[in-house]
Amino acid sequence: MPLLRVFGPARDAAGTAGEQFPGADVGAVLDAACERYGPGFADVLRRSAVWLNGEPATRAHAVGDDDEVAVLPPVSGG
Amino acid sequence: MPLLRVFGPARDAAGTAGEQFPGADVGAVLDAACERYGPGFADVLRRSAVWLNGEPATRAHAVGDDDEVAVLPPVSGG
Amino acid sequence: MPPVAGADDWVLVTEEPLPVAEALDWAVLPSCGAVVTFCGTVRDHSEGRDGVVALEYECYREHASPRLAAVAGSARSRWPELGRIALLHRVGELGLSEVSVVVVASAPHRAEAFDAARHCIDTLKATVPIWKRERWAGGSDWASCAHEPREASDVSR
Amino acid sequence: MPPVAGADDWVLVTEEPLPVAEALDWAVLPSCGAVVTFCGTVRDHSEGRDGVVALEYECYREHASPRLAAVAGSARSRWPELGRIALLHRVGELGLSEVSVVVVASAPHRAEAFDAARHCIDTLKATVPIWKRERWAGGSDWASCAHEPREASDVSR
Repeated sequence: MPLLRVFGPARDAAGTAGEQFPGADVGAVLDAACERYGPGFADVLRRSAVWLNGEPATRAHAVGDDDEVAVLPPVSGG
Repeated sequence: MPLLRVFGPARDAAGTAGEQFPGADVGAVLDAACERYGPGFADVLRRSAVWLNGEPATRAHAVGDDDEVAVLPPVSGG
Repeated sequence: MPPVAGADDWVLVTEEPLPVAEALDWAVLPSCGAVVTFCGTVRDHSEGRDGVVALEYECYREHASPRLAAVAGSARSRWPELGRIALLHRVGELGLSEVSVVVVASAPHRAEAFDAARHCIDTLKATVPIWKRERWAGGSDWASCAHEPREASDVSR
Repeated sequence: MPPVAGADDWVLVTEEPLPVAEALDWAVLPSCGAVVTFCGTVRDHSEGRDGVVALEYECYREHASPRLAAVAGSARSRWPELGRIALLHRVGELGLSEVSVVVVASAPHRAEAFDAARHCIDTLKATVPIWKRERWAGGSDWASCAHEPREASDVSR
């Protein structure tokens, strides 16, 4: 199953830094995460970028066992 | 007598870093220096700024015993 | 501590105090007369928030360094005459006045060194997957001044 | 080594190696999140002159430090939010890659720190009574890239 990683405010909202979710594409993984983590997480997701294996991705991108989907709220390094 | 200080290319042209010259104003001091140091110094002087006690001065500024006239060729610090 | 021998880019994400002086020394080259260094330090206030006492930085570990390298690459494509570039970011818990980020850029002339250093810190803030949590006397929260993450190649200053 | 206790400007003209790291540490204040440092280093070439191996800096000793202080003053009048400013210049004989000048400016935000550091080095080069002689394999001469000296208050960037 693909791994979902979540950071910053998304990690707070999820209550975890990452876990595996079933799904054949990015959208399915995110929907499963919203269902498990609830509306607080869905709110953060709406203002976040989504990466697949370190590159920007859309919901339609296909995913498999070794793939990593990441939820990146607005960044604040520096 | 006022002291004349000369720097950089002006010091090279004068062959000394400074000495006293008679004169009641800045212009008289500079003229005496040109006479002693020759045309090479006069050339440098033409493209130099002149300070009296650390502030920009004109030839007409009066000078006395404790005053310091300085010849500053274009600066190149940094 | 410095990077791969022979490399002219040095990127680092670490929980240790940043090697500021080492990075500055490393950036000096005989062909370069200008070295510009930017240090970001933990400030006692942020927009609308006074009395900040500490910051905590979290990063997407696997991708933070590659994104720093992309920032350096974007600077090199704009200023090919750049000598060395160091981009160092600290993560974990930082107290007041500690250095969270260091950018160093060397170049033959100062205009390019200043412009490249400024470009690097602006692009780093907009593209590198790092998040900052602010702690003050009464609580803590994620920094409100944040950027939707972009790619270094898309940042136009 | 640092300046008068409590002062927020540090100016220095010295024949010793410049205390770069100390100046950078000193400039950090809890209210300032940005510290920009410019180091000028001895370069192996100048305009139209290759193979430079050393520089010799001469100054008008009594007036170099006051003119550095005037540079700091001109920056403060433009950017009142500046924290600390260090302006350090080395004189005497310097070998390749040695640091001849250091500017450090701290500010709450990076835009002001960058702009002030740039202003300070530009104004320093135009106003401080210092002269540079370049030495190469075949001889030596005064630097050709020089400025008619001006007052810091007249320099408009």
